[in-house]
Amino acid sequence: MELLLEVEGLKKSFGGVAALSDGRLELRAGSVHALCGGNGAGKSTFLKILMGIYKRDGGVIRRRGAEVDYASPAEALAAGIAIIEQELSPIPHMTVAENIYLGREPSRRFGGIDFNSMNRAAQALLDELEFNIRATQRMIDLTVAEMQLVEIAKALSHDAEVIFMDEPTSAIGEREAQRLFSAIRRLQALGRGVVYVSHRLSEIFEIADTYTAFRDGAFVGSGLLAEVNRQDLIRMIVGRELSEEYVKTNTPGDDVGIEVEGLCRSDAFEAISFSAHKGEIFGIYGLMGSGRTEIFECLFGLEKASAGAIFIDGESVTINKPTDAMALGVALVTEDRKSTGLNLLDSVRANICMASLPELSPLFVMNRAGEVDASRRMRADFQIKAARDTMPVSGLSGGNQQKVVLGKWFLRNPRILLLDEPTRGVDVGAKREIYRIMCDFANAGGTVVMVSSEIDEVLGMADRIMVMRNGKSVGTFDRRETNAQALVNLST
Amino acid sequence: MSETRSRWFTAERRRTLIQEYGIFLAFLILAAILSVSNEFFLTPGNISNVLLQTSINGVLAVGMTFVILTGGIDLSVGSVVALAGIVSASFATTSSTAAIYGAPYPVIIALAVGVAVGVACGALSGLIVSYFSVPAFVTTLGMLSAARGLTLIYGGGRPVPALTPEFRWIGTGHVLGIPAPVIILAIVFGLAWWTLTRTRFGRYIYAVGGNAHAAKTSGIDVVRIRFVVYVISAGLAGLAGMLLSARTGSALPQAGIAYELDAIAAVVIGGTSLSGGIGRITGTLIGALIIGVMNNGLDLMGIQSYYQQVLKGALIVGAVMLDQKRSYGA
Amino acid sequence: MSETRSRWFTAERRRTLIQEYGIFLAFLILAAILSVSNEFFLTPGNISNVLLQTSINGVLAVGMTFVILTGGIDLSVGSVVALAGIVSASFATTSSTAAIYGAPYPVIIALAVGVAVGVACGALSGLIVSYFSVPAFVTTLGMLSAARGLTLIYGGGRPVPALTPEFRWIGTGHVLGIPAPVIILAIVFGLAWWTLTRTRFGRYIYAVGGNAHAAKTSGIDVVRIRFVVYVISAGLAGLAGMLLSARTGSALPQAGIAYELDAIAAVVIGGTSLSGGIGRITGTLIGALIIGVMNNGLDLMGIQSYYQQVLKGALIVGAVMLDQKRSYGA
Amino acid sequence: TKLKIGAAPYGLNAEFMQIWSAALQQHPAVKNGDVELTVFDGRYDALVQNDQFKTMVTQKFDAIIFVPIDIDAGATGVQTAHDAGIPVIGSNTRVNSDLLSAYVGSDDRISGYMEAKIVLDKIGCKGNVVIIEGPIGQSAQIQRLEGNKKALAECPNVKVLEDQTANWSRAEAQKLMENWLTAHPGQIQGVIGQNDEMALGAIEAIKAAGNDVKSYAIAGIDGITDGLRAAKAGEMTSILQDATAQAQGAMDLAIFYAKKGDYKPESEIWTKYGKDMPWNDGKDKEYNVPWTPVTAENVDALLATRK
Ligand SMILES: Nc1ncnc2c1ncn2[C@@H]1O[C@H](COP(=O)(O)OP(=O)(O)OP(=O)(O)O)[C@@H](O)[C@H]1O
Ligand SMILES: Nc1ncnc2c1ncn2[C@@H]1O[C@H](COP(=O)(O)OP(=O)(O)OP(=O)(O)O)[C@@H](O)[C@H]1O
Ligand SMILES: [Mg+2]
Ligand SMILES: [Mg+2]
Repeated sequence: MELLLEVEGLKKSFGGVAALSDGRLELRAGSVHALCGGNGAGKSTFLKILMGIYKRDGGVIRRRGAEVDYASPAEALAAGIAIIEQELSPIPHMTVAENIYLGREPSRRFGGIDFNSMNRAAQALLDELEFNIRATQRMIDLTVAEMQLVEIAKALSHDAEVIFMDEPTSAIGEREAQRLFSAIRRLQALGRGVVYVSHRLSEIFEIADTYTAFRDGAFVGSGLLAEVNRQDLIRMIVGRELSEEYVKTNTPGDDVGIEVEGLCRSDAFEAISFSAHKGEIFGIYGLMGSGRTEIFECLFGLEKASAGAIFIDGESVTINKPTDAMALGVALVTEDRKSTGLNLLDSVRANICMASLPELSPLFVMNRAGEVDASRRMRADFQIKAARDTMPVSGLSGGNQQKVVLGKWFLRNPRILLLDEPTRGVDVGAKREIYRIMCDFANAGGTVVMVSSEIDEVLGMADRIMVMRNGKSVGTFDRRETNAQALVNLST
Repeated sequence: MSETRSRWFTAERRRTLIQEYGIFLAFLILAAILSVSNEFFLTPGNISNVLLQTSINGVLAVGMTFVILTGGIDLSVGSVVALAGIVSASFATTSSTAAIYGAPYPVIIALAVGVAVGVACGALSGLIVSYFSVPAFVTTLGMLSAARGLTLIYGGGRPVPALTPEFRWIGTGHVLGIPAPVIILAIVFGLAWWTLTRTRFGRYIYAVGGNAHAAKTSGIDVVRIRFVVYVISAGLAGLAGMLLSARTGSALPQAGIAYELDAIAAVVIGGTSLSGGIGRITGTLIGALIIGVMNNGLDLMGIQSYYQQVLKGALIVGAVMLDQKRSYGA
Repeated sequence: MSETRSRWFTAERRRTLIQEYGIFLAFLILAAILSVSNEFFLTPGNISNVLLQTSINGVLAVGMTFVILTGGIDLSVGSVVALAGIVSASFATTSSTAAIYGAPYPVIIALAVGVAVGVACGALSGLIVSYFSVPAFVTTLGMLSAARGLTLIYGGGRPVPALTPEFRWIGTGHVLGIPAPVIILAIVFGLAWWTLTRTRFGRYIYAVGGNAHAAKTSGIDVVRIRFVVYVISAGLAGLAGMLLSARTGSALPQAGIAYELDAIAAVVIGGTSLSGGIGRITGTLIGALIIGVMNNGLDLMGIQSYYQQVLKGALIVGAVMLDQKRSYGA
Repeated sequence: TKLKIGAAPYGLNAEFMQIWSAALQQHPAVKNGDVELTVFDGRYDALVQNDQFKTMVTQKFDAIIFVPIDIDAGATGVQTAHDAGIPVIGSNTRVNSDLLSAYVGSDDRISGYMEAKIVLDKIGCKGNVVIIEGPIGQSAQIQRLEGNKKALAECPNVKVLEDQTANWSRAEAQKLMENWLTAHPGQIQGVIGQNDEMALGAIEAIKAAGNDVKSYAIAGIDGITDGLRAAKAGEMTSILQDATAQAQGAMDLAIFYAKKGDYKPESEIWTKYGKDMPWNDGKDKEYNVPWTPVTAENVDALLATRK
């Protein structure tokens, strides 16, 4: 059977540093092909080259047997290729429908755009996918997760023969992921080809049939997923054996680290009460839009709660702005690294130090050596793959950017850590490291509150789990007394 | 039915209303103050004056809106006004100063030449900004200087006087009692409004300004869009230059100095963000009217020019402060 | 040892070199062309001239760099130059025009007053931009108009002449053969370089310009930083205003018109992005020098003024085109 | 050897200074190659002019002809040249400096008085006028206003309805006049424009309002080409400021001082004005070029010189 896409020896380097040295892929019609690899393995770079976003330095791309060289995404689109990029790239002040149909607006006579039929088509598409988004909403009013859904809808609307999906589920919840999977299965049935990138291995085994693995910019293997197990795949991705994914070593203590009582915020959540102990990892689980992020924003002083009290170490505290929270030893890893986590224009080092400048340099003058050392420590702790720590953080792979955000907050030696989707886009190997650091942090007397949409992660790492539904808490459970099915049922 | 009605009052709708009409409100307040402080302000003659005085800046501001929506800026419009004004005038003059052999030509030829001069300047700026990725500020600052120099060289530093009555008509004529420049502004504005809100090209301008990367990955030719907006802006500056020459009766080499500031001010007061991707052409029109009304009103009230300048500064800032939506910004 | 040496030639280094020195290369090429075309260009006297002629724009451009790095803009510097120049002059004049009772005062008082006037203007702009979220373009355009009006009101539209020799020294004096304004520029530049590259405050500026949202989430007081940069810019404009008065010997109400364009041009030519977060103060200095050298060189070569304007436009754009790194941009 | 003479006018973007610098190029000594002339555009900035003096000193010019933007600020430049032993001749605009070798110009107070007088006479010393001023603070504006006021003082029954700057600009004056015509419907009888450009702007506004220009008394100063045309059409009165005489007279003096007195003037202007402006062996410190009201008799001859 003819291959939809065949790639050999693809090469790309940035400023003399190789990002991709030997990228290979074979995509068959009707196949969902998982592209696996650690953070910085070159997956996104590989897909961007195929899409005509980057220019390759070498290698061969064949589309249905014919050699091609797309100079721009427009050419790739015309050749029946579409992409969901890893980094969300919405046009903020346009509507959902305009974003979906950008470049393909239905026109009326005299060249005007037919907004009505565009909105209708977009709404039909979103409804078919069961995504709860209105086509006339503006992108800027959406949450990251919703933007991700729009990107998915946009890629599907292209009716392309080949669709690249670069971590499409990293920002969305279980329910939406299932809807994506059913859409993918429909595509599969139509004989389309999908290249699927994800760090969630369970997903890969659920949806994909074949795989290709990259490590350090080079091809390491490919085959049928039915012929490998989880351990084999992990070995290919990380290059070594990884016995267990969730290793939990912390033991919750008796002292309460942070306690929240009757916290409310209109339109977002109401009457939230919980207490997290020192040494504990406290999980919050819920579906998209259930109000978890907003709780964190109130705890960190980014938003104002309309009612409720917060206690830290048993004392009532008021938090009006991030510096108040930081002075109390609270740190917040936000879910949207691009808009609230990082200054993409600045270096890795500057980003790691961004939240700790007064501590690193108590005097007005900066402590350079201190910064270099801090950056070195965090890069080692979180295995951040960057050519050098003065390179702009925008040049890092998505997962590595996420690790920079984590490093930024761990550097502050907080007492209470608020983690909003901490492992978004992080590979299995590094996740293990992050979990280890979380446990060490807890064991040293820290308190962790973690929001996650990944059910395995919540069950694997949290000591207790609070489940949210529509802005309300529906109960808190011990990890040993619950399971994935129960949590999902409670949250819907 | 009830569904559409309730939707009308959603938060989204409310915000759109404020956005669209916030600055309009500021304009109304300003106009109200002026009409109670001066009996002549609301006379038909004066309203016609205000519109006439707004027409040139209005035409420039419309073009500037296109550029700013893509995240660019065009500092060269004032100089292009002068260059196009003088070159077109040299085709429509009965004097011998700088006249082209065979002048005066029919007005249509002079007009075509003026717009062509603008388009040529815009094409050069657009080329440098879009293909060579030189920042728009630097490129158009260069054009500001170069076009002024060319204007002075072309006319030998002297004005081109004695324009034909047909040419002058576009600046001084009336149709049904409405001054010709006002009609031209209305047409330009109407076309721009239609382009920006109803056509693909218009939406692509917003897309390029909002997120160039996303626009590119959606198959939009970002380079071309960036090029075209400078052509539009300078082409309209060419038109404005002819309106100015026709209005003053002679093409002056020092015409249009600092006009770029007023044009950009109209756009920004109208709510368009200098970083691109957000803004409305209706806002630009209101911004231009605010500037026009302010200049006219302060003159009418006979306020001394020093104090006028202080007041103008305060009023511009005040109008935008009234416009609530800005506080949404980061 | 060998490790450090090899490191020097890494790709990173190379890129930094191009980034830091791309525009420097353009500057060198320009200077080389000028020195072969004119025998006087490289004489010590002329080099001192160029530096002197760059000093005022240099001081303004340094302040402007702070503002632009946060993603703002300050259009008011030219007017603040005039206002601070005339107010400080009124404390240091022996004439009776606009003199403050008891004038002339010791030079230190006049200087303090001049900087204070600048700081006051900057504080007002900064307040409006940062606390009220009015776009910087509109706010500082308002200040441009208002400060000019205040200047005219203050001096009754007339210049303040007859400044004391002590006051004039800051514009015309020499230390070890180096003109005083050049030394002042060197000090201002040195402090700014140190602040931007070596202090926390400098890092905050980059962070705010790069991503204000992320900066806020990291506990940085974005509002305060945005406020302070306007104070710095206007304070330096105050200093520049006094340099200008001291150099020309009299404080003119029309001083500093359009100086903001040259200052912004120096910053942008120097590689700082108008959207903020990216840029270097060394680039600004080179940008200011390019403008100074160009003005001096074209005058030296006796090129006719109209042609000079065309050439200047072409040279500015050409210099930035030579600066390779820009093509990294989207 | 060739003399190197620099001319430093405040700015070359408007017609008057353009005529002035063109007249320098037409000076016999420049045309026959005895003098190498360089014109520096002051770009309407005192500091730029200052810097240009330094440039001329660096290049060892033999003499400098100077039209300062500002009367006081110009002194620094003159000092710079004087310190380097270069003579400076003032032209058109005064500068507060004893170091000036000589000055050739016209007294703006006189022209201000003349134009206002013409307007006032035409309206019969009663009624309402408006004044359109130059950029506030410039010496021409200050002195012309003095002249305007002197004439107005002679007509106590005339009321100045409005008095505002239009920065020498035709477009600005046009807007101003449009607004004044609205604010004072049917009340304005005279327009005193401190230069021709602004008077012309007022004329356009009057025409646009559908009024008869000839029923207004309008005057301007300078005698720029458009002003002459309007004067010929009977729409305004202009007072000619003889840019040619100011420029060429200054050039003669510059050569005279550069050659340390060993020079006879070559320009025709000395014969043209004769005893109204005698050469006096170059000994005078100040040469006053007379103002010429533009009349029906001389306008065609003047227009012919402009082509
Ligand atoms: N624009 C760029 N400039 C410099 N280096 C880059 C750039 N883009 C990618 N790289 C480098 O190329 C390497 C591969 O990055 P890529 O984004 O392809 O990784 P990835 O496999 O998608 O990782 P992740 O799973 O974290 O998304 C990384 O080391 C990254 O630092
Ligand atoms: N910028 C915003 N504008 C309007 N509504 C918002 C905004 N951000 C969040 N919301 C709304 O607030 C509610 C809670 O959203 P929040 O982001 O806290 O949920 P979450 O549980 O963290 O889900 P997610 O998985 O999407 O992060 C949702 O109904 C959401 O639509
Ligand atoms: Mg990736
Ligand atoms: Mg969330």
